[in-house]
Amino acid sequence: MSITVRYFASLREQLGISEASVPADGIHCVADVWQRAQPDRDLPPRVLAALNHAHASLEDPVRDGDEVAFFPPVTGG
Amino acid sequence: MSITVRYFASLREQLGISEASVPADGIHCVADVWQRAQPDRDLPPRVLAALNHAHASLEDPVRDGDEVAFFPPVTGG
Amino acid sequence: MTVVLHSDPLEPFSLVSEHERGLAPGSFGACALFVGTMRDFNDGEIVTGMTLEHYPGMTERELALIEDDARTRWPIQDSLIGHRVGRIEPGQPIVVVAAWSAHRQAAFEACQFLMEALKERAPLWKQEALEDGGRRWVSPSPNPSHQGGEGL
Amino acid sequence: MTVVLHSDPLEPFSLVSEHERGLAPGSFGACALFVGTMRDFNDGEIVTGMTLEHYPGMTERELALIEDDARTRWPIQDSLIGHRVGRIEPGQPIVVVAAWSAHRQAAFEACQFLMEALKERAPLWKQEALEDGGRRWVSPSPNPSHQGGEGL
Repeated sequence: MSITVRYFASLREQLGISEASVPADGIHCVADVWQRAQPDRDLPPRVLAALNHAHASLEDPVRDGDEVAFFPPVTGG
Repeated sequence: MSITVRYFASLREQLGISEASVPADGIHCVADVWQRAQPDRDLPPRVLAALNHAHASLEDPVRDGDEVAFFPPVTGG
Repeated sequence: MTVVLHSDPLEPFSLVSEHERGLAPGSFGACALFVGTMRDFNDGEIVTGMTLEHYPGMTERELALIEDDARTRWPIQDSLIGHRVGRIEPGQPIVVVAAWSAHRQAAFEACQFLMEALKERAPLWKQEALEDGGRRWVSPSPNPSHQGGEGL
Repeated sequence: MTVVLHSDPLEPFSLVSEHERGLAPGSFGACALFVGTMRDFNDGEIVTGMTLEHYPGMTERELALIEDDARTRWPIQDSLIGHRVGRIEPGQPIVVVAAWSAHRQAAFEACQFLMEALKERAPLWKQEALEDGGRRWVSPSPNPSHQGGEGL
């Protein structure tokens, strides 16, 4: 009954954590996952999210067992 | 006191000749070279010309010792 | 349709050449290819190294989706994306994308699309090591189509 | 800025890779590359071989002028054009063009320009050998920017 939360790149460094697990109860969408995992911080404005390895919006529904990730704009290539 | 004339590709095959030399006297431009070298044929409409290894127009002036070439549209690449 | 992430140095031209040997000879007329290489300068500073962080699993998936998108938009026969991850030295290739098609226009356009989409969507992040020992995360280009940015 | 005409089979990826070794590592961020390969079909017919005629002296000169033109129009650091001449078999590369630059947009645009200009201006002519033993001179594409035509 939990959701995996992952952070990457500068966001990972700022938060000082790369991965966490939060309880799934009461969580409906990606935005809820951030709030549960980082209750003292607003989601930084340019941060992107992914749900189960696919780009996601903050409103996308999340279910028990899902993996949610937050990261800054990508800079590959 | 002569001008070298060269033909390439399908034009070379049609004329049955790849290279010739024509006297330079009385020749002023590229079109004159064709007329001197091929007195019985009009210049075919799509044929291109070069003068001393550079693309040329029919009006470009020709001098003794020059090399003039005639060829069909190019199809490399 | 191949995606490869390399933690070891990437040999882009060998990779493409080898991949091409798997295609039916005579069946394609055009291959367009792009290689992005790490420069030793960026934003006026000397850069001594780079670390490429990625999201294992999602990166491969997203790159494969980008290849699928290219295939629905252009009549390409095959494509290849290779990307370095981990520690990179100046002068080393970072990324290679290639598209094979019957005609050149489709190959060129698909190749450019692969690069633009990769820079916009693939979860990869560059951190530069500077001459003074500092490190900085690379900012995304404000306008990808005009700014370039490989080697950043 | 290099031009090479090959009467022997062309190894485009080795050629580009080797040429790149001559550039200062870390000084360029982007290489865009195009390879045109002989197909075994064209205009609905099976093609068994091809002969590429050229104008020795003028071909090299014209290709070098095309590279000069690219250099005045884009901030490219270097470029390479390699072209086969003589007898070519299906599946063999015909042409390779490459452009190196700091940023990808200039490399892509210069690479495409090199190919378009080559197809419009370089004195090279293809003659195809057909399955029935016949031969035909290839006609130029009516609209080079849309038609493609490599491998023709």
